[in-house]
Amino acid sequence: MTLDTLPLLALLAPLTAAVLIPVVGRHENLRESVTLIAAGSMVLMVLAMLPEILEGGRISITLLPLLPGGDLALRADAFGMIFALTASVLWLLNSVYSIGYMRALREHDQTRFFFCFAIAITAAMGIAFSANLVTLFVFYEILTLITYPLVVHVGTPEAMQAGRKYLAYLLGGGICLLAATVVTYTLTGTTEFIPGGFLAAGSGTALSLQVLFILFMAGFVKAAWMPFHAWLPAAMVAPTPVSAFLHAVAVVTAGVFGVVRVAGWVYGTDLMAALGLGTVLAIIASFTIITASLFALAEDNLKRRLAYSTVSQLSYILLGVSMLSTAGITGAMVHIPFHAFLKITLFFGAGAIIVGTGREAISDMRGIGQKMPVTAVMFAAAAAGICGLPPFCALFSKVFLSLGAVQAGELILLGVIIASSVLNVAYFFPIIYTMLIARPSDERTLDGIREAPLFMLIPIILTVIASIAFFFSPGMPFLDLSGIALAEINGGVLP
Amino acid sequence: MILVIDFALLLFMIICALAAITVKDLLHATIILAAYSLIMTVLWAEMNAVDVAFTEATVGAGITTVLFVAAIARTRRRSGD
Amino acid sequence: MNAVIAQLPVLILVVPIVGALLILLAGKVNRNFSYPVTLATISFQFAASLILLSAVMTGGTIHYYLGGWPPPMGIELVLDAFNSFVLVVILAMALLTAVWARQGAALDIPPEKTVPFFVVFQLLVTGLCGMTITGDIFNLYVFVEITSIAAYVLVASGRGARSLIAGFNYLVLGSIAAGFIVLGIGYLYVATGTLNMGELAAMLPASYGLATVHAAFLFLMIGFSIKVAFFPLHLWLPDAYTESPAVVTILIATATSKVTAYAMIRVIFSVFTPQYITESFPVTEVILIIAAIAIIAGAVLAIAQDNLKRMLAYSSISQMGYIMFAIGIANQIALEGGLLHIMAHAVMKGCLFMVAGMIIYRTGITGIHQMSGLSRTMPLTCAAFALAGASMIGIPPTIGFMSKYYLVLGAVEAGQYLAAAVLLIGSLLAAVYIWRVIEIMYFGDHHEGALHSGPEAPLSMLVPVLILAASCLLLGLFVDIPLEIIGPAVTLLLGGS
Amino acid sequence: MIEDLFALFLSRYNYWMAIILMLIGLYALIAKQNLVKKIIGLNIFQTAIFLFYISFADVTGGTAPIYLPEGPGALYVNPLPHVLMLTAIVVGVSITAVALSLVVRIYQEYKVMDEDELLEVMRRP
Amino acid sequence: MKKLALIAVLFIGIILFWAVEDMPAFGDPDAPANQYVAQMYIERTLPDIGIDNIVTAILASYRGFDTLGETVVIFTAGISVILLLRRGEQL
Amino acid sequence: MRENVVIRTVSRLSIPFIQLFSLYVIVHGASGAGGGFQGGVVFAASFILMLIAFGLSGIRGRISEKGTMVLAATGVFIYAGIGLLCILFSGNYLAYAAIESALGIPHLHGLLIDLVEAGIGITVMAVMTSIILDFADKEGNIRD
Repeated sequence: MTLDTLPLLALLAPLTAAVLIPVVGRHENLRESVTLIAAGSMVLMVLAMLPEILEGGRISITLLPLLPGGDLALRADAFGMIFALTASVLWLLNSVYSIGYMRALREHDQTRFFFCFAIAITAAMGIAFSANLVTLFVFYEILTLITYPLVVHVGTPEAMQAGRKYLAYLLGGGICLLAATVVTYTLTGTTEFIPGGFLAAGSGTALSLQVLFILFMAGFVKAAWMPFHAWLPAAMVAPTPVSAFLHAVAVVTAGVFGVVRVAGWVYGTDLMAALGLGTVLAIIASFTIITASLFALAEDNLKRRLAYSTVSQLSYILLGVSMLSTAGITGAMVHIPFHAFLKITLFFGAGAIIVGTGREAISDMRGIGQKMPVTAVMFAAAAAGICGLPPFCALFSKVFLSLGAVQAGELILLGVIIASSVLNVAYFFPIIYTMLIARPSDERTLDGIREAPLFMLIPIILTVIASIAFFFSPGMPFLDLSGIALAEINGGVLP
Repeated sequence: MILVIDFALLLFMIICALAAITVKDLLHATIILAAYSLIMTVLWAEMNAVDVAFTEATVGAGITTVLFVAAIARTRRRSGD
Repeated sequence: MNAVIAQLPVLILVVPIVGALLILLAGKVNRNFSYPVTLATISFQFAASLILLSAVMTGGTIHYYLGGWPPPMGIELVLDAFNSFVLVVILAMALLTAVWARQGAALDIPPEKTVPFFVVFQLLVTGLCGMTITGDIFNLYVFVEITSIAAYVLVASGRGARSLIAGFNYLVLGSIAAGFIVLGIGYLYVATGTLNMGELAAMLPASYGLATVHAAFLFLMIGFSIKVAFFPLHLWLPDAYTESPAVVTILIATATSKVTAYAMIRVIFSVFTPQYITESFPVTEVILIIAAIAIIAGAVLAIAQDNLKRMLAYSSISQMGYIMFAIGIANQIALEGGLLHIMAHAVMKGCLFMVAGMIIYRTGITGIHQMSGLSRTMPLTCAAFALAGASMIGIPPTIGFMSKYYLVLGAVEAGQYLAAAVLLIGSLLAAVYIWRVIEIMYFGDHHEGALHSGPEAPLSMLVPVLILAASCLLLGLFVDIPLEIIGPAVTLLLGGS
Repeated sequence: MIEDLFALFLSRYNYWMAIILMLIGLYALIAKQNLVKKIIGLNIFQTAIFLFYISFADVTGGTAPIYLPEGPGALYVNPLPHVLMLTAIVVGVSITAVALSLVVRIYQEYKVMDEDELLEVMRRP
Repeated sequence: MKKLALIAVLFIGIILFWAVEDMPAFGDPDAPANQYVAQMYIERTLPDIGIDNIVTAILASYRGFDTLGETVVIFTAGISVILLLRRGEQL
Repeated sequence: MRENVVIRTVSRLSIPFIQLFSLYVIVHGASGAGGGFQGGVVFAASFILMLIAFGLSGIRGRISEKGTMVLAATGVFIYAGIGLLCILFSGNYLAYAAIESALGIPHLHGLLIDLVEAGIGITVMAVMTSIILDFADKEGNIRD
């Protein structure tokens, strides 16, 4: 077993699980073991690749000659590693959590649920490791389709409606991505990601390259940038582990991952700057950050508020890229894992509250912190983390982003970051207050509320611990990885 | 001379064709069609296509007509148009 | 052995003709004997087609002079990369359909009619093979007629009396089409004095300016367009696909329409030339516009249907638009996509129609709205539908995606951005009509699902469906294998060596 | 001028007549409601196409393509279209037979023979 | 329907009449149709096959495969009519 | 029924001649106008005449629906078989010259063509008869 096959094996682990899950579907424990073993071994495989990557190496493997413009090829590099590491670790935790959640709520069709989950994570890993646009597109579409059954899992008319919306946006985006891929191939004859980009100013007219970028952005509608975000709050009808998966592990993250990939490995910062695409991106990102935060303020449903929070937070990454400066891009890259760890905690907490109380509206949550202390405290910690408070890792990404804004001389962007941080506090603090400090008008309503099962609590605690750990050791591994990735893009200069 | 006969035959054929698709009685239409085929036979024989003419005489004017008559016998003789 | 292989081009046609007679005679002894003979004959054809394909790929184009008379006096059979590929595809489909028909035929065909049914079925397959490999344009017409008559009758042979009307309408339009084809052939003969396709391609350029040649082109195009059911000449198709027996729908939707499309491409590119349609008689733009309308209109009409088979029928109209699209673009990549789509569409439509037939077989349901929760009682069938449906939408890495990718790539390369956009919108519309079914099957109301508790369809029906569903995926992943054949085929069509 | 037109007419009139017959047949095939009428139209259409073929096979002064005593040297009309049309005639009668049997079956099932009535039947659930 | 038919017929008619203008004159022995292959048949039938009727020679030998196909067409028609019309199981 | 007497008598007299004529047409195909189709159709015409004159019940003994398709198959088989025979004599399909040279008999061409024409004739005759029998209703009427 050489290093080369590791990316493939990391994909095959969940895929094998996906094949086995329907086979052993009748025996719940066996089925869950399959999921956990696959998740665990996937984490191990990704970790096994880490040393090589940290030394600045790359691991490439070509699976199949697929199409002109791109074989089905995998390549693990530093940036892909950031996503892969985040996704694989969080999938492991999410699996543990899902088992607790699904069993506690006695959900139907659990086999289908875990089957789709396994394939979805395969696709997410494929996106992380894709070596070219075609491979990226292939896994992107698989991810879209396979998360659909997860989104509509409950099967109510409302869920079906949301599912249709989800599919319409994401398939539409997929079409645009395909078009963008094809056009890129026609312009350059390749779609292989090259650090610093392979599109050159001479590949096409400036206008065509600008239009192509818009096409790419439309393709990455998964990033939920406004005004094409509507699918994400709608998808909140899904079970909480799915929401966690959408927001933190794979889907939205995959969207922003794609944007960063295209910016750094297709266009390159110089071309982006020359074409004025940074400005376009900055406008989109700023608009999204502010508007989504305002939307979040107005939302009473906990999960939907978190959804808008995601929309807002992930645009930080776009914002970072738009600065086209070293610090900005670093901030963007590390914000992917840091945000993911914190946001998944929030969703886990929301899910635990649903399991423990059955409540989804924030106004109904007065005083539940008394009965569910662990959940509530962890939720509060993660919320504080997202707002950028120490000792949580998101502080670093925000610092880097602010630094980047200064570096780029765009004080407006700095203003956006600061304004949004204020808004973050504004929409998170009431939740914390309601849960921990406020008292319900009638104490009896809290009767019968119990802490969520252990299977759900452990992941929550672990993610919080992880985000604190990343605060104290920011370099390992994400900041280092982003440094390497940045060096690749910029041609070797470490920040 | 032959030209005139030729032309007359062709003209007559067109009349037959128009009649065949306009008369309301299907049996009549069939018989007119048979006549059309027979004229066609004559025309082809005159154009030296003897084999084809022979075939048209037996198949077109013969078997086809019988088939039509048999089918009309089992369905309806009147036609709306 | 070599002597046998040398005679295979004709044996692949004559053995099934004799086979059809044997089916009749065997069926006279005992009605149940006719099916095994059919299966054996089609298996032989399939095996022969594989041998021929490998022979063509290693040894180049095969010419077979019937009666030992070299063209232009005699008729020749020509096997090149293009048609041996099509031959393998349609015979594979015919074989799977025949396997499916073991129990599937009983669904619509009364037992006392099985013998003539299988005779006509075999004759249809034979006619298709003949259309594929003949190198003489009038011989092509003869095989078109064998195919057509068999197809009219098979469509009309359903239990439901409506199939008769569908069959009659098919016959009327098909006969008009056949008439136009004969006329076109006549004009070609008038212009050149030969009927051999190869010679026509060589001699026609001298008279490209003549109205006669243009008329020949137009008539052949109109004729074949009716037979393929290119929009807006598709009027016969929805009824024919919906009302005909399930087996027949599968065969016609996969094999017949593909071979007819093949014949059309053959006529455009190997009798006429790419130069003709781009320079002498520039029609590519028109074809492209019609194809775009077909793609969109077919898909929109499909969305409006509730009957599953009818929905798939309209989807076929839309999908055949993709092939027409490839003709309209007429560059290497787009044509590769078009030929790939011939295979892709055969595989996925075969799978989808088989599933539709199996649902009728087990539950009697035809309406999409009634299929809620079907995935519980027929999980494998529905999974096959989902996979083939995903291919139809064009989800990577299925074969349906590959062909569409090539088509889009070809369109972009030709600078036809608008056309590429139409293609992509078409696949989005495909998502709408396919997804509606998947949604109802998998996430529909579970209470109704308990009503029809029919188990999975029998194994002889399930196996072909699963093979086809798996092919949707595997052919997509290993798309370079068919492309190794398609690449040279397209080069051949575009006039290279 | 008039002579030219007349010459043109003389050299083409067979084709023209064949085309007119074709169009009559085609019209009946599409527009006539009665199914048997449609088949009659089909027959006219096909026969007209045959006439077209036979017309261009004709050679002024030629004889039927059966060897005269002088053998291949004599002037014969073109035999090839004759062969093609023999095939086509047989195909035509086959189609007619199938079409008529369909009509008989349709009549047995629905007791109607007109297209608009059939459309009515098709629309019925 | 009638209007549609008229338009279709008119369209086809225009193509047909347009095409006729470029066709060789009726009875022209030098037309390509009457020259190339046709002359070959006329010259070669006697030495090759040795029968008098050129049409039969082409029908049964040179283009014998067409004729086989047409026999199959007839056979198909026969079996088709049985499939459609005949009651019971007699074949 | 009474006016049928004339028809029946005339039919009885003419049917053998029609059939003889059809055989002549088939055989004459090589040298003059005629051939398999025409002969086959003429032969079928004799059966049609029979059908008209005697009705379906009247001809039960002479021709039956059951045998027709076997006969038709035989005709096709003769044709296809001769072609296959050519392959057996290591020529191309339908290459009569292969049989000629293999058997060493010159001028077999004409004979083989006659055989082929006979095959066509049998098929045409059988199929046409079969079709007409199917079209005739139970009483054998093909008239109003």
